[in-house]
Amino acid sequence: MSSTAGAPTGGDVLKAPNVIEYPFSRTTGPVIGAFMTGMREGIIVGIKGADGRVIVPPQEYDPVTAEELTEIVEVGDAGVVTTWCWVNEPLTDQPLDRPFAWAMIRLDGADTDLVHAVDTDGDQAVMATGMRVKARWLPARPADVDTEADGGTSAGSDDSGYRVGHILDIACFEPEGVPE
Amino acid sequence: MRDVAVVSFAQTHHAREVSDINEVEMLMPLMGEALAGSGIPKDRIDFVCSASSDYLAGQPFSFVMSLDAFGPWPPISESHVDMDGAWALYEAWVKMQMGKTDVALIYAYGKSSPGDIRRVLSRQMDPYTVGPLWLDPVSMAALQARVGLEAGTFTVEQMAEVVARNRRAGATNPYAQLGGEVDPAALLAEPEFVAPLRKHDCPPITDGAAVVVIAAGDAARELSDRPAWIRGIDHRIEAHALGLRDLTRSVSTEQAAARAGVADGPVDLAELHAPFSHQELIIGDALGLADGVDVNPSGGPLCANPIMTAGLIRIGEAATRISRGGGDRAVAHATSGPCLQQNLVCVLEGE
Amino acid sequence: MGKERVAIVGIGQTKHQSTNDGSIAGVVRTAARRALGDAGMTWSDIDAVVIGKAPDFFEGVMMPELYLADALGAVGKPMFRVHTAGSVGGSTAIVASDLIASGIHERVLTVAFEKQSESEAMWALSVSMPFQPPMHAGAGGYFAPHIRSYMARSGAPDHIGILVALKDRLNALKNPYAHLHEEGITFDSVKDSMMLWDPIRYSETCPSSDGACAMVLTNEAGGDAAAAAGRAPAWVKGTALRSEPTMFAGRDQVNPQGGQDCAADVFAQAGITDPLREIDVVEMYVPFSWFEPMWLENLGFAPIGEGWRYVEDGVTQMTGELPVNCSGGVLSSNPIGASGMLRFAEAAMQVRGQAGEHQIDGARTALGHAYGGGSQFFAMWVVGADKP
Amino acid sequence: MSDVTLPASLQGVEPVKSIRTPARLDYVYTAGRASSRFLHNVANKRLVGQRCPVCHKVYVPPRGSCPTDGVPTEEDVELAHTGTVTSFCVVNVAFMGTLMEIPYVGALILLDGSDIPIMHLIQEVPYDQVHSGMRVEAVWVPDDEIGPTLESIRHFRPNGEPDASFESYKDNA
Repeated sequence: MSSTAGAPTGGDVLKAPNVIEYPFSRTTGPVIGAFMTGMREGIIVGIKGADGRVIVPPQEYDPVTAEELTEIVEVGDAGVVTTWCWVNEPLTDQPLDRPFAWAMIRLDGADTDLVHAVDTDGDQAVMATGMRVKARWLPARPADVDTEADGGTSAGSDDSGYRVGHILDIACFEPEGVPE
Repeated sequence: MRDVAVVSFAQTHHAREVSDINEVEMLMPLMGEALAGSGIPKDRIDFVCSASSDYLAGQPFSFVMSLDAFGPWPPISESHVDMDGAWALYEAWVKMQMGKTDVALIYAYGKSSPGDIRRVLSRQMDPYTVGPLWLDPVSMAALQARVGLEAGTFTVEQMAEVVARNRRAGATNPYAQLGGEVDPAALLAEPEFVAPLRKHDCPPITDGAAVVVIAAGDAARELSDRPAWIRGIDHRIEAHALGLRDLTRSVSTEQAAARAGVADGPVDLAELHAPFSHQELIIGDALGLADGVDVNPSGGPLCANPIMTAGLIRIGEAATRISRGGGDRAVAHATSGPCLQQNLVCVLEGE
Repeated sequence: MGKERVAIVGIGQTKHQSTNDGSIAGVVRTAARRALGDAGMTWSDIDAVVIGKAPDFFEGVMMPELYLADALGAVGKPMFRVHTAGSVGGSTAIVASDLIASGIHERVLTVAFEKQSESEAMWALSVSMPFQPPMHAGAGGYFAPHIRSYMARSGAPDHIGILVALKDRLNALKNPYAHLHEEGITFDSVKDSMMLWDPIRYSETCPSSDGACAMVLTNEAGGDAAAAAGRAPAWVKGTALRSEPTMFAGRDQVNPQGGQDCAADVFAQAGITDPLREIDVVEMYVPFSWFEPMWLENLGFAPIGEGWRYVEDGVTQMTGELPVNCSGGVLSSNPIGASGMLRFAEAAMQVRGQAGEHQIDGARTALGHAYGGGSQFFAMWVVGADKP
Repeated sequence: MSDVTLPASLQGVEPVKSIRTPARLDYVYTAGRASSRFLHNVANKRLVGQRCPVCHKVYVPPRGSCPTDGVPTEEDVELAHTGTVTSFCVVNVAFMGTLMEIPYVGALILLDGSDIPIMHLIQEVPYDQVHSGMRVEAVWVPDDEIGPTLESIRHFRPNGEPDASFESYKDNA
């Protein structure tokens, strides 16, 4: 745990830094778990909605009928930008620390949009609705690297630089056609 | 439904940062203004409902001590919502419909200055696939704005007009944080902030609070010379994920407006809790407001946006104008969540 | 009450446990789906959803009703979020009841939850704020002096707290949803458990749980339809809320005025003049064992100073005159935001005759009680098998 | 919970069952005017409460308002550094963030001249000798460590006076 009350600063009215910090550990259930498993495997999955459309990221419950959804399907890791915005000054903890775009991305085979960051080397002019982007994955964790640190199945953005089963296993998206 | 009216309203002079006083110190003068200032004895209050968020204060159970501002002794019937104060008013209105509660006090407060409000509000998102990205509300609004612009739902010129009109109105509101005469063309010459949004398309960061007193039937007539009667009030929510919604519309506002009876008569004025300029255009469409409706005569959230409070202020502002004879029929609107996920619509009328 | 009578026609809860391996939505959904199933309804039958939970910091999701709208079938409907500290589960149920009693809606789903395993209760409950007087001892350290004051005032002997804990934990063995199932528990094992905040022992404190509770409330027509279909409803006979300041000069934290007033109000609405005789079973919010005798007095079941004697005489046992916490209570399951609603729901289960092994035969009238904060927020309802 | 059907690519692989999503938010907390005034006085080794103009009760630490009357409190009242234990608890749990050796005693202490007890530590007496009615005095940290915090009082200890009568603190027992 950590909530730290720092030293007060001067003035008639006392003020002090107050940090609320916790490494939340979240059990996922089967649907979110399948999406996270896919992340670790370098695969993006969605789920079939009640009306047959493929929802990405997968929703546990249908947004119209509220029924349980169960049919996980694989979609592509590239797709089309349906809208975007440009962030000149990224906030702390956002996926990139230089200017980037947020985009809603209609992945190949999906019927709804995933939100993620798009890296264009800081060049806003590259961005356009309708452009194709593809996921930039972190590398898979090599077999000889210890995976037990989090109890094996407890993944997280563990700063290892490898895929662990987390939305940030996709570091960001990038324009399709950028050489590796 | 039982006739219930807004009979008193008080709000802070909204500011970017009110850091020398705590929440109780901010609220207590407002309670006095809303009660004593309007000649309402404290012991007439049958029910108190408040609204705030621990995530703004950075403190669990932050609402607990704020009740001291009212002085709840002897013990009172009281509740709290982690929603905008407009929903606290809704809970009080529901209590009144049951018949025994005649006068209720609603308060809401939000100080955005203690934390980084964009990062704080990013904690509202689905904690698995979006929360870890720290996607913030300005960026989400910008994604929404581009959808509307490219679909032709609205234009940047219209967005600039919205800003200019609200700022002009804000100049006439002594409680507003921003206000003044601005030229829409000059606004469009400003650099983009989170493109396609410019800074002026976004609400200011605000610390503030508000208190509203509502009363039923004869009590309302006794406590106010011209009560602003709540003729309809309803709220609706939409799917959470942005990818599951048509961001160019506000379906939940349309649903709430139909239930609240917005279209049952001509609307003189509207107070819309649309934090971003393009959202005022979306909400205006969803409410079916005709040309000529006076939208946001207070300057709206583009001139002061205390989180958890700005929706309640819309009801208070609309009611005050009715009570002062500034109109006969008003619509007040409140929103919650990313890109207008949840919306409340309230129709107010004079006698 | 209001224009419409209110019936509880569906109740559901999760198995409460230290870690539920579902998502947050999954936990909430499980209770809601069970309540709908119990009511014989589907998602589309519901007009509005009212949800409650304690601080958002527990799960680290601000205003989680937004994220949970889809899971609770609330899309296109009103969704309302309540937070009144530990009493929240109770006050949430009361908002749902008001929505029916006022005639605004016909069928309301209400849910309360906490998924404490996402973080840690000790952290979220005791975030130390700058300039606040140091909290030297956590929640138990806050309440222990009040318990000691009660013992001093009433002359209650030390073993009363042990008796309450033993009773509730044994009752929990009859409740398949209870978090703690301590098969071998004895008076001595409670007595020998670690003294944490003297006079509070480890086995006299509540656990930290993941869990949810849900109810479907309807108007009179809905209650009549349920009865006709052979699913007895519980009828709401009274609801009340009271709050008082957290700290004030001369505040009686052993027997708070807010609790007394709240009980008097809810009993008056239900036409109850002699609660000990007229109430058949009580689900009382008892997070530390000593609160049972304290609340017996506060609620008017026992004369001042005599509550502990009722405990000692077995009055609150399942075989006693006033069974208290047949479900095992908060001492056996504590998903904080849901704990108050569980008290309300268990009371309704008793008058519906659906409490299974922990059913009190012939229970017709029951009290559900919740409190929160430093004993300054109260929520209560009286439910009955008979239409009011 | 319903079972899901997985695409071929995810069949037979170890499922992810939980994720970690660390979150840190930085705030600046303000004590407000009344608390700041109180704490500045503490930094000068003074305990100054405030009296409510309506009910005349003296609050410490003052919060700037009377919680029962909902009015501002403005009259300062200098308080003694002695008081009476109204109730207490012996803590045997190593509570996070404290460096105290267990067991230790947390007590409600009614400072002379005030009408509401504060919570603080009792030391310099065996824990099993602490009792309600015990008269205690503040032990301050060394002058060079005193600051605007109640932790400038290191603890309270018995001051040797005979026990206070129950009558003297019954409103806060």
